[in-house]
Amino acid sequence: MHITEGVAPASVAAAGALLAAGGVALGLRAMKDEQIPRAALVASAIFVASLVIRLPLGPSSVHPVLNGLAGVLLGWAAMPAFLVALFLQALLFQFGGITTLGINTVTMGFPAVACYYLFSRRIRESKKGREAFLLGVAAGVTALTLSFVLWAGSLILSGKQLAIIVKLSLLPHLAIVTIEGIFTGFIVGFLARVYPKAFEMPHIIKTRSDP
Amino acid sequence: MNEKGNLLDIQGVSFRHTAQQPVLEDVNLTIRHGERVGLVGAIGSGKTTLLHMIVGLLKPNQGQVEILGQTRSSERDFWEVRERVGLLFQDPDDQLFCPTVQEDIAFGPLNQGKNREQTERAVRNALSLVGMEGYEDRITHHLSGGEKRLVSLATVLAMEPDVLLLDEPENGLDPVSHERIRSLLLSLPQAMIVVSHNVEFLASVTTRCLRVEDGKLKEIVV
Amino acid sequence: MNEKGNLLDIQGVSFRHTAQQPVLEDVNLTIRHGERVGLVGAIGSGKTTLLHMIVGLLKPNQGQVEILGQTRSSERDFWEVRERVGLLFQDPDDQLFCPTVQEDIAFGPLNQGKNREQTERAVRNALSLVGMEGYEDRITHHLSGGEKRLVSLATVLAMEPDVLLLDEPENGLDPVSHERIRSLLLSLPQAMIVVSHNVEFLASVTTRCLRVEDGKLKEIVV
Amino acid sequence: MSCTTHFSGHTVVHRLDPRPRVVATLVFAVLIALSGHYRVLCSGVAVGAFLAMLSKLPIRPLAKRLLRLNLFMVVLFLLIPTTSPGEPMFRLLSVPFSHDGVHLAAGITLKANAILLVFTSLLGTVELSSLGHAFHHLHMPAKLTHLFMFTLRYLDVLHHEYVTLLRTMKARAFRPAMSVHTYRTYGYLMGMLLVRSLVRSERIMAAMKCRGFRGEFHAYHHFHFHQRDAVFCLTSAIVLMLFAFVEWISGGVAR
Ligand SMILES: Nc1ncnc2c1ncn2[C@@H]1O[C@H](COP(=O)(O)OP(=O)(O)OP(=O)(O)O)[C@@H](O)[C@H]1O
Ligand SMILES: Nc1ncnc2c1ncn2[C@@H]1O[C@H](COP(=O)(O)OP(=O)(O)OP(=O)(O)O)[C@@H](O)[C@H]1O
Ligand SMILES: [Mg+2]
Ligand SMILES: [Mg+2]
Repeated sequence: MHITEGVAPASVAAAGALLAAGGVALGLRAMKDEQIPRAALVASAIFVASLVIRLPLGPSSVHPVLNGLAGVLLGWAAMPAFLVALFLQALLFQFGGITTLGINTVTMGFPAVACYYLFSRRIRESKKGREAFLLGVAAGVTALTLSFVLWAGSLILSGKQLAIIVKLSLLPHLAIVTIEGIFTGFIVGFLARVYPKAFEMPHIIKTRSDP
Repeated sequence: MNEKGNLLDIQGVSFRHTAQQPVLEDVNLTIRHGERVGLVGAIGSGKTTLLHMIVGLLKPNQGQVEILGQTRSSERDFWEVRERVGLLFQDPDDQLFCPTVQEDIAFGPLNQGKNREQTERAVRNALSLVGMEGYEDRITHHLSGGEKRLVSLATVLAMEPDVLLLDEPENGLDPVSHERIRSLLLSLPQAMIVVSHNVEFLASVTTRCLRVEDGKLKEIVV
Repeated sequence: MNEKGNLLDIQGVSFRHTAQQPVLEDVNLTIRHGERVGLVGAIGSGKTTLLHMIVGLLKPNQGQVEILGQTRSSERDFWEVRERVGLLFQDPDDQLFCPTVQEDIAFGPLNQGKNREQTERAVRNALSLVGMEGYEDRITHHLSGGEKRLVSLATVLAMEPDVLLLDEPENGLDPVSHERIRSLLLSLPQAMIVVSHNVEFLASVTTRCLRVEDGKLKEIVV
Repeated sequence: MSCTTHFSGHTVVHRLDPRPRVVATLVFAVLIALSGHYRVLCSGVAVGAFLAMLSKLPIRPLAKRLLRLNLFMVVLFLLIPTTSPGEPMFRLLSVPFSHDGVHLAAGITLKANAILLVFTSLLGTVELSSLGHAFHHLHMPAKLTHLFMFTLRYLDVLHHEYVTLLRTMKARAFRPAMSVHTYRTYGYLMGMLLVRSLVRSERIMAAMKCRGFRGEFHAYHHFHFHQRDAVFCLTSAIVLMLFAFVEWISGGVAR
């Protein structure tokens, strides 16, 4: 779900860049120095997953996006993490692009942050694996749906004629969102059982002992 | 199990990971049913590579691989191989990826198409074989090194393989777990290839020994 | 360097990672200046834990830690310790986190407040100590296992520590790199604690040996 | 196997200081994105093609990238002109292709190709860690630069871990299919990858503390600005200003 290079006119690209800059600035403020390795490692893991994991869907397969998961694990730090990941994707694999980097960061990052507020605490407090699984499904579905809305919005703003792409991709997206939800659910369930510390941001569990 | 013919017959196999120097070069290896073969060799000599090639995780650049009486080359050919040949990985951390011990051991049998009840039985059997009853609900990630190694072996045994490929099964273990693995291997009926840096250990669990050196295999006496 | 008194004095220290069984229980350990101490013990017995406690990455639940002549408890107390005690991590991939070898080695000296020129000198010295001149601009994650291990050691040496804590420095190395590490350690003047599963190796580089068992430390003869 | 390789080489382009390359690429991308005139867009593609030749980009990978991009563009060409209203420019199999639609699709295609070519030849040829240093010297926030460097550093490590884990699953007779078992298995695989990453991130933080890290990053790498870099700066400034000038005298925003 990227906006490809060249598609967005200057106004949309600029708006995206501004919003992204704001979000990334907030994210950088929220991210303590101690959290940089964590944000980077989670970003790398998700980057690798979105590149190489192919979830079978009918005769074809889809790549996971995992921005809901990123949000739940990283909070606001997901914004800079996605900026970095999307830049690398554009550079190494030509997904997205540099003029659309802002829009794509917004499209991926803001839904992630929303998921942080909506689900992170609940997952932390969930007792049973099943509950964590369902919250994970909800996070995956919510994030990807929001991303779809933002993506569709920026595409239509870029040119009314482009709305046809949105229309055509509506149905496939429903399937993709479902699979993303299930996949995220299993990951969150796994983490809740094996390593519940994953959902505690380091600055929540331990601040630097000496101020 | 087809008791006639060879278990494994590798002819003129070469393998290189990248553009570099080949790891294995024109290797021949024949293993008959019921044999227990030890494999030694320096670090990076290609022992792990050889085992991975046997189950089709790596494909040779050249040569022919015949396993369980059939020539294997495509990914699909190896599906049957992987159901009948159990590979224990060098690093148990690579082998255990499910949350609990139970789920991890059940993974193989489920892939083989066993039903719930058969799978449960397989899990119980495998755990009792390695002497780890009662570990069903433990989180794999929290196990100690030795426990991980034994559970990994259980995940392999649960698939009831006809052949075992064991990559340094006793590596990094303290003496107690070491002895446990040794007696377990002696008690197992399967044919096996065992990789190890520990020659005494190999001498006690295998019937013959090979050394990987400069991309070749040589019969040695231990 | 204060040559009087003890380098390290640990009294009645206990540590538990989580609610579970303590890893270390009521441990006492005294190391004098200039000593070279070997540390053995089963997997998961707490060797790494002990080293991490000495540099304050883990805080004991109980007991008193005195290092370099001062009692240490707060994070700030350990800042000085970390500048003077160099810890080599068990996994070099954790230790080398900068893109190039040069930057990685420079990371410590820069944190110590050295200027550009001093840092450059420190980088060159450290590399030549481990015999890896010319590796400055290599990308750390492209190095081989043995090279990573040696560069990790260089990052520690570049800080010119008075004491070295080495967590399995020879693990997973082939005989050649192994020998290189051994002779390097013998040539270093610092006091050190060396963790290893390889008793022969320890016997050749250390002056006395301790075993971690059931949360306790015992003096052993190797 | 590596997923962080750049287009290495020894051409003039590879030897240029990365800092002006970053700036030139950005300004170029913005100008092209803003442009509404075929002459600017076509010159943009030409500049891109020239730089690609100058930096001797390997043909196959480049072709693959171009192909992937332009497959999407083909879809655009078939979709947009046939569905948007307006005067038909021509008919294909009696399907009308609207004037506006064709221009829109053509504009997008040219922009995308021009930017891709310049982006790949100027930035895709920088060793990735030097790119991080360039960002640092261009005063990008320190935390962001370090996030970038750390992400790069561990991409291949994690990719390797992923490949090994996937192998063990295959060795235990796993075959992907459209089933909950498959999704669960991949979920566990990813979960395990994350657990390892999180544990590793704690060890990295510990390693940093051991080397005196107290919440402040110090830069070490430095670039040298050569004469060829000055030439590059001057040339790009002239070319970019020329683009802006042509855009301006062409007036309007009509495509
Ligand atoms: N994925 C890979 N890509 C490139 N080279 C590899 C890869 N895996 C292994 N190699 C190289 O292939 C050679 C053989 O590796 P292999 O793992 O088979 O050795 P080994 O005999 O099992 O060694 P050890 O005793 O250390 O386990 C080594 O030089 C190794 O660096
Ligand atoms: N972060 C952690 N959280 C919980 N338990 C831990 C953690 N780190 C280590 N442990 C546990 O503490 C015990 C001691 O671990 P430690 O790493 O000190 O062992 P070790 O002697 O270094 O073993 P090895 O020889 O395998 O390196 C082990 O049982 C281990 O599982
Ligand atoms: Mg091996
Ligand atoms: Mg240890």
